[in-house]
Amino acid sequence: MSSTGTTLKHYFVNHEQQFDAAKLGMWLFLVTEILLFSGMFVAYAVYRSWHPEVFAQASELLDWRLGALNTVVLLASSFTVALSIHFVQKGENDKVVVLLLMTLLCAAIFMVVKYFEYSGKFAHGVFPGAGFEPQGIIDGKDYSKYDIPFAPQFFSIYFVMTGIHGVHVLVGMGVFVWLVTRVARGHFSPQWYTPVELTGLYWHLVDIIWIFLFPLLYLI
Amino acid sequence: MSEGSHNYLSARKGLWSWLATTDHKRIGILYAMACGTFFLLGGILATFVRTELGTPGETILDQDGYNQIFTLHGVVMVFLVIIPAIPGILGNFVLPIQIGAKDVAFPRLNLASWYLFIAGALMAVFGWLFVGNVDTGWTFYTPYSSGASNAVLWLTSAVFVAGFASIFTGLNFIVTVHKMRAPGMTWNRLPLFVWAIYATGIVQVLATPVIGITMVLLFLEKLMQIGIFDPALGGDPVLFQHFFWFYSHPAVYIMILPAMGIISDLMGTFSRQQVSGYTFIALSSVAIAFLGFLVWGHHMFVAGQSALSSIIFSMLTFLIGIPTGIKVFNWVATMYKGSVWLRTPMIYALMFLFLFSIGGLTGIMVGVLAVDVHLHDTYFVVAHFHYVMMGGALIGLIGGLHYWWPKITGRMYNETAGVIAAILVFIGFNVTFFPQFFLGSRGMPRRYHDYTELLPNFPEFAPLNLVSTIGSYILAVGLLMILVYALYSLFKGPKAPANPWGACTLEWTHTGRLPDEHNFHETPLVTRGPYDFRLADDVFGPKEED
Amino acid sequence: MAQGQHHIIPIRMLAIVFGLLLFLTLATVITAQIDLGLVNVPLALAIAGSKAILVALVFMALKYDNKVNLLVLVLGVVFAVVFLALTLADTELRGTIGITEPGTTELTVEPAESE
Amino acid sequence: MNEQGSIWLPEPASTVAGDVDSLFYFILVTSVIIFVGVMGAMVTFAWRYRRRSENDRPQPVRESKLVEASWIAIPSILVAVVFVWGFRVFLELGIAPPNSYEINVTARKWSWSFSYPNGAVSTDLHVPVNRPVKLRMISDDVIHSFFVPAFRVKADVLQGRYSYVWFEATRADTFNIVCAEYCGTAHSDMYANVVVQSQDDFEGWLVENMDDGSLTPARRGERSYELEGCWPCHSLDGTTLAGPTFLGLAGRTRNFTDGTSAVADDNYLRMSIVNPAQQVVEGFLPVMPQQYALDLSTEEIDALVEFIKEQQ
Repeated sequence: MSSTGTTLKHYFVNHEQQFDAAKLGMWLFLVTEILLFSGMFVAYAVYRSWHPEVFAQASELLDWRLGALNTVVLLASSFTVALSIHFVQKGENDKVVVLLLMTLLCAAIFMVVKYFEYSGKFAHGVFPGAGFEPQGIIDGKDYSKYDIPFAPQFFSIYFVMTGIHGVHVLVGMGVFVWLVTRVARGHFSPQWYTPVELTGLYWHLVDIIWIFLFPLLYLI
Repeated sequence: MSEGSHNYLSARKGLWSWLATTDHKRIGILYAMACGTFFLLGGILATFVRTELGTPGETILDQDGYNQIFTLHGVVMVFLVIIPAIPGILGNFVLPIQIGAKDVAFPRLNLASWYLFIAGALMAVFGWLFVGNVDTGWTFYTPYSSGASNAVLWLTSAVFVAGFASIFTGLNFIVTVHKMRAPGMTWNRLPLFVWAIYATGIVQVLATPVIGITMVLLFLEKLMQIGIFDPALGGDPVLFQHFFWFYSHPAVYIMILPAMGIISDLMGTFSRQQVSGYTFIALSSVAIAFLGFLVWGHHMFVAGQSALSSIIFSMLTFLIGIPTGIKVFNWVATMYKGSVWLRTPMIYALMFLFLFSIGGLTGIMVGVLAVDVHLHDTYFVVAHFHYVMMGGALIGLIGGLHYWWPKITGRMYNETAGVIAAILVFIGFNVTFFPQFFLGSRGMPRRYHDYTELLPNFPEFAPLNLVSTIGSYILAVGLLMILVYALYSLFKGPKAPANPWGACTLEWTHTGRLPDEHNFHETPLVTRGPYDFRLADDVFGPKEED
Repeated sequence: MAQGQHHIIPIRMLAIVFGLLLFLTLATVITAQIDLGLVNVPLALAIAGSKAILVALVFMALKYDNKVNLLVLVLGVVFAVVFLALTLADTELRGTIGITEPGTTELTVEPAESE
Repeated sequence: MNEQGSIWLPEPASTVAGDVDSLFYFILVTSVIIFVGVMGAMVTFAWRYRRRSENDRPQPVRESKLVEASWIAIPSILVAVVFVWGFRVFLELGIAPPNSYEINVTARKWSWSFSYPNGAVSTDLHVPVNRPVKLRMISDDVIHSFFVPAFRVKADVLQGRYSYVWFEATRADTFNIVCAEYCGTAHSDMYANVVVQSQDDFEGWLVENMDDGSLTPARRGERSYELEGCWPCHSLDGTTLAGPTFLGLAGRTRNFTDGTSAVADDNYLRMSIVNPAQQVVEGFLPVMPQQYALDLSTEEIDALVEFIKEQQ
């Protein structure tokens, strides 16, 4: 039994079994996440195919530069997470701490950008649902011209999708904070780093979801 | 391995040892108590519904009262009883032992899912008692639900939370079956109950998240009018039905597959015969699990979906009839040249075959496009799904509970009482639900508080409804009788031998009267299939009752 | 013990993938600015799909992992696509078969009466 | 007008009903044969091979691939037949003949109204016999479902989108229309009749019911009372339904759920129609739809108030 690793649970035969089980469990959980988001993608696809011109027009109100920035930020955070797993496998825990902190930083940037996007929308009456009443002129765009039928559907879908995605980012940040403290206290080793691996998988999935959200909402 | 101080019940004492347990067997019992309570509640609601319909006009409930009662009956029975019951109770108790594991892969997650389930149930009850009345039906169709009282918010949240309990249970079992099997327990030596719960897990993991997002969207629709499902805001109510049935049709297989697994084990054990077509039954469970995702649109033939997709869905629906048929034929064939021992669990297994066959064949009827146009949303459908849900899933559960009762409690129940109750349940069930086929095909719509206005044209509605109501009382008496002798057995029943049925799956052959806290003294080495009675006889012949 | 033997993905490999991901992000932004008609949407989805596959195979290490995990992911995606496809089979095809032609308001046409 | 038929199905009364019934009975008979076969085998095996003693041992059985294959193949063929048959009849149900007579249907909580090409409006559906009729249906509020058991036709009625149903009645008689999609409190009272008449009777009825503007305000109000669906909730004979009765309503003092009260004068009656949730009479729930302010013209509301005042 490793001194740094957690003990083997009595109902497992060996660490390999315990690790594989945890990982399979995580993958199954990720699949439930995919299906959860699939509902919103279906809603998006249905309304987009019914009202393509409305969706094209409404998406002009989203700033693709901010979306692209967030994409790069999230990709970078995925990269740092992948690196952190590389180093935890090698037992270089101080590097893991740095990389996880960088991941946290990226996640924080992502949320700050989202905050500005959301508050910019709210300030001009772009709310999900009944409160939708765009007004004002920003960057030469007259928002009141976007008060057209089915534009509320686009923004409802936008807010629900990015909102639920944002919740996932926040949850991920919480887990990373917890992970950093554990790494710093030397809880993980090349023999046992299951929580780092699983959190990494979760984070990559959050990234993948955004990879689809970005072009669908901001670009096309 | 006789009576010792180390069995799972005596190893720890006190309320906390139950509420904080991670032992899969104890969690199974926690589920049994919770589901049992909800079943009692749902059953009482059902007798209210039947009493109201027993005579024309307002009998005991006004229109709104009736609508709330049938809504609650549906929500409680579907989300709090049939979906969690078999995986929660018997899956938890039996599955890890059957594959020779000491516990499920994630015991703490297992306990957490029970608490999520309870939290969901409490939210539903809270919403119902303190927020407002819910009369949307368990299907929550928009725009009716988005315009209903705020209690709908509580109920949708409850379904969301309870849904995650279901996901975690399924996830746990899939990983357990993949990673925790004892040495020698190959895939083709898995008991068919394990195969069924495994297939159920796949459905739980893949389908349940969609009811989650559906409930989130419905919640937001009601809270902020996001306009996805509400036609007044430009939404599409039929889209809601797609979302809802993408989960709720596979959910039917979450309910029935575990019961099919129980029946497979019962048919093998009580015929002392290798279950006929083991591979076909095992794989048909998985096939049903996957095909179950492709057929949800058959709930929507008249709902306003495109005719073309109705045609596609109808075609796919029939594909599911094939693996289901394979199972039924194989179960019957298992008895051929066997040694059929007609004890209470086997009586329930045969009852399952009878009732489920009717449910399945009428399922073909309502899957046919043109016939469904007439039968949709009538009592024919009500009768059909009660034959499948109650005659299938619940009768399977009751049979399974009788079968594993000695292993769970260490005591026997009274066999005579068991047989009498089974006969009462059988008669009561058919008297209740068979007349509803006539009611429905003659044109009585479901969710009807009253049928007085239809009597001039359809005078037969009155006697048929009366018969159905009387049947429900017989059914209630039968079910209550089970409760009585089960409680009696719990305290006064004779002690059970370790293997009263001469079964040869691991939970019977490798554990004592009550399983140990960690199931086995030493991990079993499996050298034969689950129904190799001839090989098992030499070592584990039926023991004399002591 | 066992976990120590897991495949460690070289930094070089991770960096290449990260570079590719950034490149594809740039590509999707640029192609979206050009009006390619019907091609825009499939192209954007194809790029997003390739990015997702890169992340899944390398960052999530599915390339080196137990194939059961890959199967799980594929199943999840397949059923999400089933959900999408069969729902669109309704919403896209409404009114293609069925009673949509305008009826008549004339009562004088009485073909059935003559039978 | 007792709809005899068999114990399974009411007497068919439309051209498609016969086809639906043939398919229904085909499946029924096939199912009964399969069911009896399976149950027969089950009972026979359970009895023939019952356990006779503790030491009873089963005989070995060799699994037959042929048997296994046959019970995959035979059901497959049967369901294929049933599907194709169902599909053909479904098309028949789904495609109206081009010369169908078109009637518009509006469903609301909890009544139906039918409007005809000449402007006539009714609460019961009147149709000519032996003539294809196509209904174009829409709902004011939640989902309803138009179902005539005798015709074997049914279609959900949605808000914001038309749905259609067609049939050709074969007998001059009166049949029930019921709502088959749960729609709230009085779902089970949401019924109407379909009156099938000969061509001449139907035309006569149409002319009689044409709105030519000659009615007194109170009579116009009575028309609205029926057509706008006030009657399922507000009786004229003193019975309490989902809403207060109109009998003796005008001039009476009303107590509200918020503790206030008022005399039911003209303005109160008007307000109760256009904004029913503002003051709710004690003992009732705020279930009345808000749509009437939009649906009814000022004249129509005036006429309704006249009609209510007449109920003394």
